[in-house]
Amino acid sequence: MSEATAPEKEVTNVAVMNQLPSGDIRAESPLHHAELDKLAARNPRAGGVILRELKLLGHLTLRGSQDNQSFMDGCAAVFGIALPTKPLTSVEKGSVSIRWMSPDEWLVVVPGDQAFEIERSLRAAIEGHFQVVNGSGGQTLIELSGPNAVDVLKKSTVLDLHPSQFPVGKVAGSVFAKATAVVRRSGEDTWELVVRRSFADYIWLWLQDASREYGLVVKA
Amino acid sequence: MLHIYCPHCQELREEEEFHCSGEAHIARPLDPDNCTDAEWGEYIFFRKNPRGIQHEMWYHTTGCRKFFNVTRDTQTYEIKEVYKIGEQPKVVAEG
Amino acid sequence: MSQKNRLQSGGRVDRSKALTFTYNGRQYKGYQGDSVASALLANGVDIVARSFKYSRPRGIVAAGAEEPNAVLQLGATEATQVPNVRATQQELYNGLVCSATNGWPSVESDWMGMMGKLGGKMMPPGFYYKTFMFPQSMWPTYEKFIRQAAGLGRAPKERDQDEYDIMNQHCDLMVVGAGPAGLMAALTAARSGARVIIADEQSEFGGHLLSSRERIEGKPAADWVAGIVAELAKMPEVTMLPRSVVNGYHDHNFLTINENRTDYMSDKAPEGQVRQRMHRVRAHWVVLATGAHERPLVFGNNDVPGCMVASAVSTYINRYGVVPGNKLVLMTTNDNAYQTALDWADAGREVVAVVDTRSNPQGERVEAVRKRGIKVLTGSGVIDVQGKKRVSGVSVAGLDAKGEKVTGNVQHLSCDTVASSGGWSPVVHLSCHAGVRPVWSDEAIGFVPGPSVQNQLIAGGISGTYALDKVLAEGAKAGQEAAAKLGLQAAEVALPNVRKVSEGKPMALYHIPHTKPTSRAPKQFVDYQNDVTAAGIELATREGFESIEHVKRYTAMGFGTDQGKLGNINGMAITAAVLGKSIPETGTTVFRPNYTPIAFGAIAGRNCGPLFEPKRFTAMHKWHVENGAEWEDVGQWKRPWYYPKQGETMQQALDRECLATRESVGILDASTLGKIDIQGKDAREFLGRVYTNAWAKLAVGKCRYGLMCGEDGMVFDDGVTSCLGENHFVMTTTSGGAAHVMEWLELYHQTEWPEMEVYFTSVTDHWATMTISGPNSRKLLSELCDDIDLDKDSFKFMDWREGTVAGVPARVFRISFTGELSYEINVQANYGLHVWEKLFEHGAKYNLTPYGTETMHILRAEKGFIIAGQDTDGSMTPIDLGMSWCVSNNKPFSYIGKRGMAREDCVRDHRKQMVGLKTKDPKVVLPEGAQAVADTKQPIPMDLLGHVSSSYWSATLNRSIALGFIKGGHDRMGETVYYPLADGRVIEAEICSPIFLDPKGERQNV
Amino acid sequence: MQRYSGFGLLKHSLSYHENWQRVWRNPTPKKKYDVIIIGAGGHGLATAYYLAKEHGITNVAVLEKGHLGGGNICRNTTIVRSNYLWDESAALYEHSMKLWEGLSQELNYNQMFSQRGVYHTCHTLGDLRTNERLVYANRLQGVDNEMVYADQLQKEIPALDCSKDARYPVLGASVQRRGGNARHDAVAWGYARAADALGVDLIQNCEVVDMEINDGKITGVKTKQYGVIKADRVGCVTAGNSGVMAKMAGFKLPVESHPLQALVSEPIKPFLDTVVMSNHVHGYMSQSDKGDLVIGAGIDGWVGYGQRGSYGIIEHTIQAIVELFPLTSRVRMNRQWGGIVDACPDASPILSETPVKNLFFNCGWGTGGFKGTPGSGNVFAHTLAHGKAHPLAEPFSINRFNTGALIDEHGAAGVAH
Ligand SMILES: Cc1cc2nc3c(=O)[nH]c(=O)nc-3n(C[C@H](O)[C@H](O)[C@H](O)COP(=O)(O)OP(=O)(O)OC[C@H]3O[C@@H](n4cnc5c(N)ncnc54)[C@H](O)[C@@H]3O)c2cc1C
Ligand SMILES: NC(=O)c1ccc[n+]([C@@H]2O[C@H](COP(=O)([O-])OP(=O)(O)OC[C@H]3O[C@@H](n4cnc5c(N)ncnc54)[C@H](O)[C@@H]3O)[C@@H](O)[C@H]2O)c1
Ligand SMILES: Cc1cc2nc3c(=O)[nH]c(=O)nc-3n(C[C@H](O)[C@H](O)[C@H](O)COP(=O)(O)O)c2cc1C
Ligand SMILES: [Zn+2]
Repeated sequence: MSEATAPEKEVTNVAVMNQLPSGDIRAESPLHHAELDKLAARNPRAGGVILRELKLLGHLTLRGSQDNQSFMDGCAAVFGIALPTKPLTSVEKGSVSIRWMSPDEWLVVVPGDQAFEIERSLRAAIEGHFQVVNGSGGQTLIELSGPNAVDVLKKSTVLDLHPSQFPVGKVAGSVFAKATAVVRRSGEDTWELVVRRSFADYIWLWLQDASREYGLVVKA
Repeated sequence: MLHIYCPHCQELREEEEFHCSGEAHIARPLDPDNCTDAEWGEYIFFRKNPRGIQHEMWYHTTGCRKFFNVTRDTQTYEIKEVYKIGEQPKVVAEG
Repeated sequence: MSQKNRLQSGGRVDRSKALTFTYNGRQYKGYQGDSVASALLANGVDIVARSFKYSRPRGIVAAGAEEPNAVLQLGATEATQVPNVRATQQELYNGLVCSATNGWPSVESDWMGMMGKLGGKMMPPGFYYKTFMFPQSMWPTYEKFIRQAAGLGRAPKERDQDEYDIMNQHCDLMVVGAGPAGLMAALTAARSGARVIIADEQSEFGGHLLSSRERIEGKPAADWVAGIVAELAKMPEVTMLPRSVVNGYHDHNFLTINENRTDYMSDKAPEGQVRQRMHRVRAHWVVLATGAHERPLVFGNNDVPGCMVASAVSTYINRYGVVPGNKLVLMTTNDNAYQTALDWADAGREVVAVVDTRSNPQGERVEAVRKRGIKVLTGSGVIDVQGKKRVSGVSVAGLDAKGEKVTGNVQHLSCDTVASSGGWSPVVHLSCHAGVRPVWSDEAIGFVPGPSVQNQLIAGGISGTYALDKVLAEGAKAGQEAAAKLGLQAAEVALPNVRKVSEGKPMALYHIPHTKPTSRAPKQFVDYQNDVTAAGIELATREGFESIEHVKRYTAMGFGTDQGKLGNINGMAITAAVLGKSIPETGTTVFRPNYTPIAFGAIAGRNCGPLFEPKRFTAMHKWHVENGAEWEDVGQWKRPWYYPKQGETMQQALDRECLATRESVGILDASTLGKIDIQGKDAREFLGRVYTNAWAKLAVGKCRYGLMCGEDGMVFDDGVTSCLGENHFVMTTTSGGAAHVMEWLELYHQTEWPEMEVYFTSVTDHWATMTISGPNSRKLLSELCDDIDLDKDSFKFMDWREGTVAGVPARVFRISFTGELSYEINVQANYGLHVWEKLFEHGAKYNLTPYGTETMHILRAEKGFIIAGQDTDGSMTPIDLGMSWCVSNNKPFSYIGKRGMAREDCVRDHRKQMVGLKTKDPKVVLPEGAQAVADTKQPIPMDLLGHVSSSYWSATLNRSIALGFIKGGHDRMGETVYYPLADGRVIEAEICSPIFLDPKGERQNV
Repeated sequence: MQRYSGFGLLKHSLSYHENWQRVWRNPTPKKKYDVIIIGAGGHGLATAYYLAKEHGITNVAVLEKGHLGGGNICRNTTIVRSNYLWDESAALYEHSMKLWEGLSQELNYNQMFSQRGVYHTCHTLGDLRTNERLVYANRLQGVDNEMVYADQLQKEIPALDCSKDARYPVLGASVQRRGGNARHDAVAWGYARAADALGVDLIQNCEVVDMEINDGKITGVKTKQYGVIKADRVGCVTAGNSGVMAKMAGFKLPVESHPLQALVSEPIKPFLDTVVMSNHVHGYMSQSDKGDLVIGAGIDGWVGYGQRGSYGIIEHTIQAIVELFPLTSRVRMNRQWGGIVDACPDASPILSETPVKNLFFNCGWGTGGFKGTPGSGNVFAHTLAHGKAHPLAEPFSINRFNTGALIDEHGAAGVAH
């Protein structure tokens, strides 16, 4: 690994690091205490809210100026799709999804084992001022679906989730109960939450509590 | 509960998502070392605190994490305009 | 007891569903659809309360939210007690248990009432300000009695088991009130395509129409309501919330609604259901269609049970099928209330007379009453009521044309019920919540909403419009206007057909005069709940409490749980009259949330108990739990505090943890430290501006400690920042300060120095951080890491390296907070637990010992390292902390804090400075917080030299150590100071260097 | 001044209470006064009273834009205590505390000053440290204060949840037993009545809209209703409006005006016999003599002159109260309101000379000035009488924001109170 990063440093003056072990080492997602697998195995099948953790994905925070052509082009080249520049939108291509977070910030979610490669490619492709940070260990994705998913979200976040205001593909960072989350509507009745690792347990407790009246189904 | 338009997210959002960081347009003196104690005190502590039109800075804490400016009536709490850092307000107090 | 006042038919109660309930320990029957009040009245229960001050018996006077008297204790079990439930708002359910809240031994025969009679005369408004002062020492005793007498219901003694929640809503239009105006507004807007929420506090939509005998489109009004409700229910964009009080209307069209989801049907929410839900609504437009409350008139003994508001009497008859008495006298200033006489007569009971304060009433309803052969006494008023526990008769007298004086003879009428109407007060409450004052309307004889800066419309009774055809039209118009403002094509809605009733002009009268001056007349109540009388208001103004706000506060008018819904306007009118002013000149007091009281639990929602605030966990949390950690709350983090072994005291555990670390190796979960990834060509310069020390020369692969100050030069955070690449740094912050520091950096970057090329991203949660510390830490690390040269000259103190630890890629920082050889291992957090466990597998032979925050604090204190937030309190400069080594004066840029530290007071002598403290008796540990003095004999207040900020037993040194502040301390090494304790002991200590162990720093450099 | 007593009440009841005297006159202002006090809040009225009583200066007017006692004095949660951290503040607040003890008798107006104890609960080790530090300092400053720990605390306050499984368990509390509450309105009215009796003119509905300043010296104030009223010295005691007043005088203050909200439950039977405040979970509560639970929390983070704030603060406060006192879950909230508090960066007040000669400001009491009312009035009267700061007031000059000699009481002031 050390060797792998050496040339990068010279190019970018930034330390790039493959943070994934090569061997067969168990990884624990932020929600591992919840033992969702076990719950999934013995959960009832019906319920108004269905929860699934999309775990151990690669999360890259990307910061750069939209005026930096090299940055925009480089990203487009690496992802095969341009960064969304319209506020509060997201784009998806294959296994890559990109969320607009701010005029100069995007959250890119990729398969866990691709984060490093993508970071390297970005650094190779882009000139000028920008930042890529691998934050894969620091957050996780929770998917909520089902007819009452939106009700649970209304108990948890102050966003207006009406389809006219929050169409499929929209992304918004907001408060989530007393923590925060990045909410994205990934389908008519499907939502993705990006939550921080240290808050994951709290959010899990909250979701269980808030969805009790509708019935919560955990999917592996 | 204020409803605040974030000029970066380009929509109205709830107050819970923001943090007010006080009076806007207070520039850091360019040469602090040559400021008198009184000038420095003025910069860090003394405020206009108007009853009426005030320009203030807000931070979109849980959203885009950008600071921006708001012109708000501190009496009615009406928000008159929002504008980005570096821009000037259009609505200003009379006199 | 039978339901002696229940009519055979009529009303909206379901006589096939009989319900049993208990009031004051006795069982009664009522029906599905009853309110507790209607059921009590059906059963002939007259007394529901004793008044607060005079302990007079009180009955039900109103039928809705404005009821001041019927305030009951509800609840069948201890955990489900609810104090102060208004009987008029509580729906009856089977098994409901309630009781009156005042009265001893019972409301029926109350001993305090005797006291009230004797003492009542001595209790004018504000009497408590004038007495209970002597002797001074007796006040606590007086107060105890006052307190026992005060208060209505009581809090439960067992915990509430119910669930509450909060839901955020957004809509185009929020309609408050589902009377005819609200329904029309909602319908029109909804048909125009708006997203609508309509809420009403009552169990059913319909407002006044539920208790009215008016007809719409030739059908009973309730049928028309049912039709509209059915249509609204089918519209997907309409949310209907019955049993939902809009309790607050805040700025920027934010409203809160308390939806009662189960307490209309049981004490405790059925399993799996939420008892109450608060809706937090953000509406683009709001239509207030909250109607109006009828005003009773103020006259002598108007609080005797049996005195009621006229429209309430009609409501009990028409909506609940209950006639609350046998013989009615109705007093009115307007035509509208004649309907009550008609309703009463239709119910088959006797109307003794209608007493009209006007000399020549002539409207349609008046004629109808006359036609029925009911006696109408014009130009007259009821000046006094007879009866103790129930009205037995009234005195009626002729009045002058203005209603200011009694003119004619006084005649006696016997009756058991007195209904009165002084006209209607628009329900303007919500319109005032966001700071708008209502304005007086002569036409409506009432206050109507003032102009609002919010997107707000009004319709119906709230605007002083009462004729049903106009109410419906205003509703439709409001709906259309809202739709148009929302940019929708407003739907045309046909106005339903209603018959117009011609009405005579009402009279503006509030207070019925008596033959005696008000001060000597029988008590004329204005605010029942607080026993405020007309005489009391007059007295208050006479004493100089002339502003209406003074009157309110001096008399407590409007302070009750009903917030003066019934009494305020009368009280204002009386005040105005005494001062010779108009009502608008006198003005109103301020209506504020809540419209009606709301349970704390409902407002708190789920954010209680385990969900009160997030508990933040690190990746190794599970291990800490399994290994018996005790916890320290640090911000929202749960951090291991120490790890006691079976039978160990805390101190024993700490000694063991400290010694293990100093002698071999200990391990700390340091993941909670804030971490910020900083990239960009100006990153280094930026660091130089936000830290007090120099960063220009920090080489790649190196780490440096920095202090952060505010512009005032006071330290607020600290941490180590490492240079990962020429343009790449990772900054650490205190666990509690992470978010603040992040915002701080963004603030300066975005607002002061946007030209600097630098980005910040938080990586706090991404890295799991474990610190192994102690002489064997290198050995331990070498067992798990073979790709970093750990040689002391290759991987030096304050260096970092990238490598692999336990198979996981890691950044290892050779920094030390303990003064020992230490490595801080950072791995991607998903692998944190794995690496942690591997360290333990290999560490067993070195007695690898987990330590918590407390041991960390001891170890660092032995080295004299500060903890920002413990040793600092926002009033210390780096110099005060003895850290001038961490302040650079040669940086070209005047970094944050530099100018602040140079202010006059920050550079003076004798500032409190951080020093070490050694107690004379090494076994004695100074308490943290203790204050130093130079001389214990000085009188109090003493000259305090400074406090102890950190103090511990050091197992390593086998003595106590402490850090603390002493005025001018840096120049007072070796001097003795004294710490007087609470128990009279004095601890003597010597001022010394804060570095107790290894002052040369050799241990960390091995 | 007509003396109040139980006997008097009895006497008046025989004449149907028809002969009570006015508590204060309603005079029209004179052309000129020795001293004008702007703002008839608690502090302004107390200042006037002590000027007349202790300094014999009775040619004094208190100008009030609304009705007297209608500002923060009538909307505060009435917590009185003196356990502040720094010597300067402890001395000032303790001076006030001593005046509280005996104030009912001095003013012949029952202040309902009830020394039922004020507890600061501690939920973290940091809280404990802060409070223990306070206790040690206070005892040597002559201010009573002591620590009680969880088991004992549970006995002293049965309704408080001291169980270990709370999110932030209560570890202990500092308690000042001489602390407590007083009846807010009684304070304003008691001082007003006593000042009026000594000859002070209380002018209500008289708004100061400008200051008459010549050669850097104040000579009078301009009012909306009565034009210019002259004065030799002017004391500005306008709490939340102080920034606006400073602007009239041509300077700025290190003060921002924020909404501070409070709320009451419906009145209930005795539930809580003391005052409990928690800086950590952010709420405080006491029960008034009328039975309502009086509750407050922190300020809104933005400047606001509307006497109202955001609902989020109310929610957060009630969560804290239910967390501390779970038995309140079914108790109901009756009313909420707000005041405008003039907060200083160091959470300490300003009692000071100003850049304008003969113009003095007493402000910046922020969230905690009710307790300071008697002391502030007393010290400020001295300042106005002598034309220079009372020794207890000296450290509280505006100049400290230039020199850096701040008196940072955030730790002791905590949430707002
Ligand atoms: C919700 C709340 C809770 C609080 N709780 C506590 C507590 O528990 N304990 C505690 O110690 N403190 C508390 N405080 C703080 C305390 O109320 C204030 O610090 C203190 O009352 C301020 O002093 P004052 O009474 O003189 O101010 P105010 O009563 O506000 O007096 C200022 C007066 O100046 C008048 N005025 C302003 N401008 C002009 C003008 N241009 N012309 C004429 N008159 C003018 C105003 O109308 C007002 O009457 C609380 C405050 C609030 C709002
Ligand atoms: N003089 C008269 O002739 C006279 C006087 C008064 C009323 N009326 C009749 O009253 C009706 C007036 O119609 P309207 O629609 O304006 O009023 P309404 O009284 O019929 O309806 C208002 C509704 O608003 C609800 N409400 C009030 N405040 C609320 C709150 N904060 N939260 C939730 N719900 C709340 C009430 O419970 C009520 O159901 C007409 O039918 C009219 O004929 C007539
Ligand atoms: C200590 C205290 C107790 C109060 N108790 C009550 C109460 O029991 N009922 C009530 O309606 N208001 C109560 N209030 C609030 C006042 O009604 C009023 O809201 C407050 O004085 C602010 O004035 P404003 O609302 O008119 O602006 C209380 C206020 C204080 C300061
Ligand atoms: Zn934004």
